[in-house]
Amino acid sequence: MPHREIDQLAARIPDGASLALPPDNSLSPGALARALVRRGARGLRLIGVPVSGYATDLLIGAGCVASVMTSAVTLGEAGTAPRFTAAVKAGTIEVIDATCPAIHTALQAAEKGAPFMPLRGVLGSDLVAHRPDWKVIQNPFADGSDPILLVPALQPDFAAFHAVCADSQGNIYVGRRRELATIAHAAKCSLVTVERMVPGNLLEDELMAPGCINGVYIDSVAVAERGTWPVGLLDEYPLDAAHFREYATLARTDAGFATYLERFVHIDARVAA
Amino acid sequence: MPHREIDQLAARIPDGASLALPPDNSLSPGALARALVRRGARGLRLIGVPVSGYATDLLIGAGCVASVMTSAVTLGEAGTAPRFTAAVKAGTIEVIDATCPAIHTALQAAEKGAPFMPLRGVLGSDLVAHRPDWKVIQNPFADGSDPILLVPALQPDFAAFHAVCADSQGNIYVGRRRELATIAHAAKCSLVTVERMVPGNLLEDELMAPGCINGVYIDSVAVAERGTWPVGLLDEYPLDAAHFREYATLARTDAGFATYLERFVHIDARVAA
Amino acid sequence: MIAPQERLIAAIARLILDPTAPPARHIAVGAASPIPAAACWLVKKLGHPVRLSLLHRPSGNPFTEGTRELFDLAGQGRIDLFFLGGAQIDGAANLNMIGTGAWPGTTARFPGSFGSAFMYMMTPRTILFREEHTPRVLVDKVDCISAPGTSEQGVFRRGTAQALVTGRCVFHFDGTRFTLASLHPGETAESVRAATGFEYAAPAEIPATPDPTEAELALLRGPVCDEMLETYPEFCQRVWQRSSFEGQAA
Amino acid sequence: MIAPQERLIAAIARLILDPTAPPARHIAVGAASPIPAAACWLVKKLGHPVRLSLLHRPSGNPFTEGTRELFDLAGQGRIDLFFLGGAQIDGAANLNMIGTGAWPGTTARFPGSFGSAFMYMMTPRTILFREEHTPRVLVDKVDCISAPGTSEQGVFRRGTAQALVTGRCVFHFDGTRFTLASLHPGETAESVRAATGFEYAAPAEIPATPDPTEAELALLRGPVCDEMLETYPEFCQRVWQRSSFEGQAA
Repeated sequence: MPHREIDQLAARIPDGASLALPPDNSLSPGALARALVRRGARGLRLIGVPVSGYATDLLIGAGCVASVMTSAVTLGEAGTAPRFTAAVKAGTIEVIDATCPAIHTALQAAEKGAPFMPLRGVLGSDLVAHRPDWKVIQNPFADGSDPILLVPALQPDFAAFHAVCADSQGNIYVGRRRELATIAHAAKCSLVTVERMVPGNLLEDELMAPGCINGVYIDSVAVAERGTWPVGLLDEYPLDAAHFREYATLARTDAGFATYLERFVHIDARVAA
Repeated sequence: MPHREIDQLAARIPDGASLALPPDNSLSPGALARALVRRGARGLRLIGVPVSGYATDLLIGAGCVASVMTSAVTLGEAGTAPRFTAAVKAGTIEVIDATCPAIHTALQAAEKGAPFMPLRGVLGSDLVAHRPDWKVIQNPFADGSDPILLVPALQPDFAAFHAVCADSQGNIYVGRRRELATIAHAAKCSLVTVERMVPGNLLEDELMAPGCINGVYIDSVAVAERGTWPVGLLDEYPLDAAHFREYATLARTDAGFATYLERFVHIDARVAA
Repeated sequence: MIAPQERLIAAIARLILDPTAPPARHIAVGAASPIPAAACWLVKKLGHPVRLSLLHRPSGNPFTEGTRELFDLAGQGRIDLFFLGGAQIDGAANLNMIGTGAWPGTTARFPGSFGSAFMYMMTPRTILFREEHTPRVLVDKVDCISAPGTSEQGVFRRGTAQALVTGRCVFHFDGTRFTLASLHPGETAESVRAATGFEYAAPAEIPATPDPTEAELALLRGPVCDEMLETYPEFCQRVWQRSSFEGQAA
Repeated sequence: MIAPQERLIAAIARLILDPTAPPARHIAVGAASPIPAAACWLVKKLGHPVRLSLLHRPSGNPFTEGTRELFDLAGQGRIDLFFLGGAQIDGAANLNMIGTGAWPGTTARFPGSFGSAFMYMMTPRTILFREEHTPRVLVDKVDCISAPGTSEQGVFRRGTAQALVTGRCVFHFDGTRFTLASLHPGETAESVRAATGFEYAAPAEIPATPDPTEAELALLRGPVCDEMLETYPEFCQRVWQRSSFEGQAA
């Protein structure tokens, strides 16, 4: 039963939940995304923080996704995200376009318990007209005309990401990828996969503590070795560029994507890695 | 010339400047505060982030301060801040009372380049009536009545604090004291004392990077061993409780405070430590 | 021989565990609060599952986002219970931590409001604690309000004071006014009335504040003190005659 | 033999160093931008004091607050120059990175706006870069505006496009319209006009885009490529036939 622990973690995310995911350069939970495909998740409302990559494209392709709020979906050097692009053309998912700092701002508002936060820029972009949840007000502190965008707080049902390690108190280490702390603070429930468990209390270690997220925000931890694969993990292992190219090629067609699922999702992806 | 480097750093802060300082439990720049007293600084507008301690009381006692914006001034276990209390009664400084999260929020607004940020709570406190720079608006996202406080962005002229070390690119290490990053981001100019310089680039080290502040925010660095004294420095040295008590006792009177300056500020404080 | 501080600690622990109050899964304790901190440790050492975030621990403090993290946690609704004091506390549970006389405290100046104006409104439960119980502290009306005990309709607020614990007694707060709940040894209905500047309700029969049990005392003097030594060495020395050095060896 | 990419890199480096533009002390470069990144490295290796923040470096990226730090830096006004592209770019320097046809891109869907709607307005200088120069990309009017080239009076904005560099030419932008500034080898005033869907000004005599100097080429093929290898291995292989492995050994 090689997937047992991670499949249990995936089972905690119900159909229809909103789920915030980091981008491919920031501890994206590849193994958990594959577990969600295996469990046949449906109707997920994904949030790219602030952009989306492999995990989002995979979940869209497998029919798990109702909507995606993001600033972009891309496979980076491997090109555009084929299943996302196909789904937009087919009209099978709703796309709620944002811009990176608006995603960060909305999550920071939730992190602070504020109902909204202002954001400079953006005005004049057609994004504004397509985001009825955003508001433009006159800056109450300005003397002259000064319109400014207000973005409402965004509290995802779930945040999911991978971390280097966890201790028995649920504290996790993500190093310099501090945006994951913002997601964990903002979300109602944070599910984390880790490479390994470590003894002791990470927060008592002055050298490790700055890269930690306090266990108060973390609801469940599951060990998943190479849990970001095919994405890399800090200085531990690099992005698997060959696999990204293979995914990008296979995912261009429905049949190719089915082959990908068969070879890398429904069998043990970690062996394949 | 034992003070040379730090006195040059203090000389960069002109009379009348606004100066943000961390509290006594967070890398407060004790040595730099003493250097400001030696240079005879006048009219400083201090900002406690979010509260003030030894450095602020010392600067007030030495006549360096025009105003202090803070959520509290305290010497912790050593009791109330005697020079602050005396100056308030004498009416020789302006006190701009805040509450801790309002200071953080105002600095985070500056950090994000936003002109203001909302903050829950506070309404019903007399603080609001004494802060004409704050505004209360109806939450534009609420259906029913929902008044909310808006705090304008706070961009200090200077931030000053101590760090564990710096590299040649100006990157500094503060460990888990991440609030110092917010001050450095928000301030126009950040001056930092460090225990020591280190070789290499701190940001290339995955273990050190999470506790670093990027040199892009740091304008000047000066080495000052035991630079937080009498405050402690993470796990390197503890707070000097005996000296705090001595300060608290001497600073109760003008004559005692003059003795303190003579013994610990106008001579080499590091020797005394 | 039970120290007065031990009785206060036990009284606060009972308030924390009050089954009629909202659950206290995560409690934060501010700086310079040894008695509330000890009460939280007692609850934990009694075996109740509770997460404690203790500010200003010299090492291993629980926050990695700096001091703002406490306030962000409260903003998120993740802190169930907090402690506040006040240089003045009035009968509407308003707190004054700023000063008396003309603003900002020309007669007496106190340290300042800290985070009270936010925490009091964002936390479902607050236990007020002030050892000094005199008409100077417990006033009819505070000179100025650092943090309001109650809020107008329509103002976002998650909770208010659950109780006020002083060196003389315990008051409960029902959202409008205080009721005298128990008297510490040596106090009477009359002595408390004389020492209190605000009006409050009182039942005909006022129970005594219970002594800590033997089990509680054993926990306080052993494992609770062990946890407190690093942050509150002077308090531990004063109440339990234990120094840091012994504590670390224990 | 000068590679076309080398000429584009050198052309962008000249725009960065334009003495009439606001100073570029700190330049940020987004993901998947090898040519702008190489131009910045060229400027730095030429000895100009400039701070580079390169996003998406697999190791040693410059940010310790996560990806929001780039946007916070721009909000603070600490980024002097940024690069943007666009699946469509029109004559008013509007960018479309979202799609064509009905929103959100039912005819063609592009990856999305990234941070363009913010960065374009918060950065004093933006250099637009798009290698493909066809009427499909350089359109009269973008199908939708991800990020506007200009803003109404009263809207906070620090700057706009300085120039647009394509595979055929360099345009300058004056805040209202583009002017053809130089032609790459093989292009004429007519060929550019035919390939461009928007109106632009053009002088009677259009200079050629200068070749990189020998010194610039030496820097590009040596130290600039060394810096690029980790982030852009495929680009370095394609343009300079250098693999990561050699680079790390160098």
